[in-house]
Amino acid sequence: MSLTLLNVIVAVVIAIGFAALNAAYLVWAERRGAARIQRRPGPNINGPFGLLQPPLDGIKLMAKQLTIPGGADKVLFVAAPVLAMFPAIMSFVTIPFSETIVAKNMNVGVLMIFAFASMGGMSLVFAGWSSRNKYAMMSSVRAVSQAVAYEIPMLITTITVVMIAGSMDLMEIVRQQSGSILNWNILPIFGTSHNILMPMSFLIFFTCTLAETNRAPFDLGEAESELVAGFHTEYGSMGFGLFFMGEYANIVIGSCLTTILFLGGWNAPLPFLSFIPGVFWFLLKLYMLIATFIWIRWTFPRTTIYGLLNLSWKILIPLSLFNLLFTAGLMKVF
Amino acid sequence: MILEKTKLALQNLFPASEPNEVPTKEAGEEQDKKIPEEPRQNGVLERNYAVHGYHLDAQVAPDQLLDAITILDEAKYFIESITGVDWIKENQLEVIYDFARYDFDLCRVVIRTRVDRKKPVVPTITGIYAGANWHERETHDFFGIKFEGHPHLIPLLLPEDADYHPLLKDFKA
Amino acid sequence: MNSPIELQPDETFILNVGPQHPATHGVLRVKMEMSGEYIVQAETVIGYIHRMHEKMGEIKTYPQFLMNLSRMDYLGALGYSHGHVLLIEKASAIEVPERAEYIRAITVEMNRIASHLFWFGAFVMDLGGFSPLMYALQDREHILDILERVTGSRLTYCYYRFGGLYNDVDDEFVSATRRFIPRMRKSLKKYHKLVTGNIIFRKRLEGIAPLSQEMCRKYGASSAVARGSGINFDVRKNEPYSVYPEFDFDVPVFHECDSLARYNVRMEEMEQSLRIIEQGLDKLPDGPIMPVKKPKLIKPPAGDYYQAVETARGSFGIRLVSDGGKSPYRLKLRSPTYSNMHLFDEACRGMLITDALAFMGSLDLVIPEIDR
Amino acid sequence: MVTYFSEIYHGLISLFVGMGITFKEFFKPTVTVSYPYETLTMCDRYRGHIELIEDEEGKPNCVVCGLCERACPSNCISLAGEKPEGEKKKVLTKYILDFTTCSLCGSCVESCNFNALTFSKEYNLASTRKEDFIFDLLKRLEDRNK
Repeated sequence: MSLTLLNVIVAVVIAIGFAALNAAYLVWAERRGAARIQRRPGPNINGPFGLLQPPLDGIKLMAKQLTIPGGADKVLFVAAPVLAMFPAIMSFVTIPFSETIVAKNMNVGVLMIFAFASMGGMSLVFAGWSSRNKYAMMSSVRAVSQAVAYEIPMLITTITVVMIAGSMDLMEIVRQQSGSILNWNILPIFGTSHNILMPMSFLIFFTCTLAETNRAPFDLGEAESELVAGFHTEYGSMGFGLFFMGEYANIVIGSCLTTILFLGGWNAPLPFLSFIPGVFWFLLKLYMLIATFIWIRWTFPRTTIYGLLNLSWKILIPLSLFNLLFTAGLMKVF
Repeated sequence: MILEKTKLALQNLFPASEPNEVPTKEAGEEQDKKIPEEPRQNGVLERNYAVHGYHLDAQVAPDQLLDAITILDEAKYFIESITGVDWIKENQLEVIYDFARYDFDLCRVVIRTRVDRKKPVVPTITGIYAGANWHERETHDFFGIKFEGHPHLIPLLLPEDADYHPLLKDFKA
Repeated sequence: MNSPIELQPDETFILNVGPQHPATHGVLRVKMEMSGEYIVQAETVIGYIHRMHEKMGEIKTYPQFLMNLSRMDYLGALGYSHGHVLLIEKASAIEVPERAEYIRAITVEMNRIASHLFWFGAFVMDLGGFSPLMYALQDREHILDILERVTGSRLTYCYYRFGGLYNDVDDEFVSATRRFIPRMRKSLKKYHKLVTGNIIFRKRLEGIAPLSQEMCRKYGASSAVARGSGINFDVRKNEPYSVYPEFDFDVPVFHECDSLARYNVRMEEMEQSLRIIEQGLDKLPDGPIMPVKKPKLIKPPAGDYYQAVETARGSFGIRLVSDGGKSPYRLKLRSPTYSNMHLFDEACRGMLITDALAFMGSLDLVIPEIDR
Repeated sequence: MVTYFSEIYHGLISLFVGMGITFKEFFKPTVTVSYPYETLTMCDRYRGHIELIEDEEGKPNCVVCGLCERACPSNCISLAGEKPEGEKKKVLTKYILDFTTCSLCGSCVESCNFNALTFSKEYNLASTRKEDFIFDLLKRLEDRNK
């Protein structure tokens, strides 16, 4: 019993470390990537390739004073950034990086991740509400409608996958996709699903992940050309840093989930490549997805709030509902 | 031609002075030079476009202003700008309204009106051209000319507590 | 728990956009009365960087005022200088050599492209896309390099003189400009693919902020604001000046009246400017760049003079009231964005703040030019 | 219904086209100059602050006619000279440029008939003190000749 407890504690610590490290270095990767796209060098002064930039930024942020605006709700104002980071880290606990590397597998892993993901929206509302700033307030109102609008198609699409797998256990979902690339859920016909609409579900899920993590082109929460900096307008110092890290941690979670649900998790794309450890494949897929996130951010302009809601309610939700019915029908037939 | 039409319409504002204006129009260059020396009579002049850059030059009394602007509005002119000139020697302030056209019927019209320097009040034209709002506020900033009936005559370019008018010739910084 | 935002009894609140807001491109402030995300009323407050150029015009002599014009609009400075020199040359009857006029036209058009490129980048950045700004700046750098070799500065050129130019262009300028034209055409294709065709971009602009022709007329709008509303008005065509009648170019007019139309007008204008530059280089005559009898003391005869030119931002007018002295009696600068920005208060009523700021971007604002 | 789907289709295509462009740009070389580490040479006509031109003996060409002072729109030039005994020409004793108000228009250089002024190519000018920008051009000339 005590051994299991120790196991869990160590795993949680590793999860936190992984999340924090990722969050810090994804900032670096994003800045380098954006710079390459725009034909600049990006951060390259501190350390080789600018690799010391994130820790130095962290030190700088920590050294700054945390100002709380007059008339702000102090408890919520301080709680909001912590709340932004916390659910993302907790979600790592149940994510299987390979057959063996998993902190605590649960048979309702999907449910747990979505439960924590919904909490992320709360932090934005708290931050916006407590800042006593009109821009922040408007941003948090947007964040709520955005979260509501995008959780629905995301969940419906996930239900489709769960239906095919017949389990909410993340490991079970991955195991069913083992074999080769042909068995991955993203592919039509061949995959375990035999469903021609699977690429579409992948796109829907990916779009929703973008929106859920408040990434461009759906970063309406912070829309800097309209709302200055949105919900974190009044945050400086590490409060801002935590929001920043929380955003990247959420991206990692979103990409992990996409990898597990659609890209076969730790499975090698071709059977003869399976001598390479599963964790390598998992991280490869994960970082390719994250690179896509960055790539998209530096390509597109931002949508508007009504454009975003239209996309969700008029396109994504009908399509995902149709997808769900279609899959259910297929499973009944075959 | 719009030029003739506008000129006729504007001349109708000055029934008596019309005969006097005909020679000035033909005289052209030499007449222009005299203008600063002797106060000009209200009336419509046709200017040499190649030299002055505009076609019609109408000086009206402040109470005729709205009629003149209405004529231009009906003829679909657009407002270029409003500005003032301080004629300190004659103890007068001049307000200049520039109008031009969007179509290819080239015609630039200048409407001027002169008011006493001590009591500079002209009617606002914001009722006719909404875009005159900022131009009038700017002219009020710089010259202290009051536009009667202006909805929001507070400093625009100058600080909100400015009580000086920098473009007046007797302004000392 | 205290309430962070106190709503007015009628449930509207005042939102202060600016003077330090990322979307206002400088120190412009818009007081907006908001109902949720909708604008009930807006009042634009300008004048934060007012420098009283008109008073400076009265104090300085004519040649001393030359460099002020490029401080008005730092993105399209040459167009404004062009208006100024044309006016003084007209008033004091100075003949300008043909070569000088051609070089002026070429450099003004280059400057127009540079200005539009910056607008393009900043506009897309207003809509949240950052990379197009960097691509646009790369192309703009090329223009600035070419102009720097000729004029000696990159932004506030003081290049035109009464009667001609500060110094002549060389063959290197001609060949560099010729190399630039195909490069720019290629870049424009890239921009159209990357931005114009983008569905997010189109959705944000289509049908947003319609401006009627009547409204444009009442406010005296010009440039793309008027041309995007179906008004075929370009001073270069309507009131030809300099050597523009010699060039074969079109004035792009779009009838949709929305923000996308204004965007399209400017993108198309860059192509047309390239055409003008190409023709100008072909026709560039040899000869002096200053008149043989260099005008020493500029003293225009007493009178009232007006000159309008089409700058990158619209119809720029400059009025000179001369008393025959060494410096102007009165110099009035009619800046185009002043009129274009004035529209905003009325046009943005009932708009979402998102759309209103996109609309503001489509007006192509340069604040020093409004404030003068 | 058809427009609904065609819009989704074309919208998606346009997004992928845009991503294709940024993908291509990703592999192109950088175009920026990392400024403090590498610098560009200024072009011949670059207009920096003004500098006095010297003759063969290292003395300034200036004859203290004061044209530059008068041409300057912002009154940032002040100069003084004296006529030593037995000499025909005036000799420059003081040439102060107040760079804080200079707008780099070049009127002074243009007005000079004696080839005494030129533009420097210096652009690395930054300081936290205003006094650092009041240049004594005569002293600069002497320093240059050392």
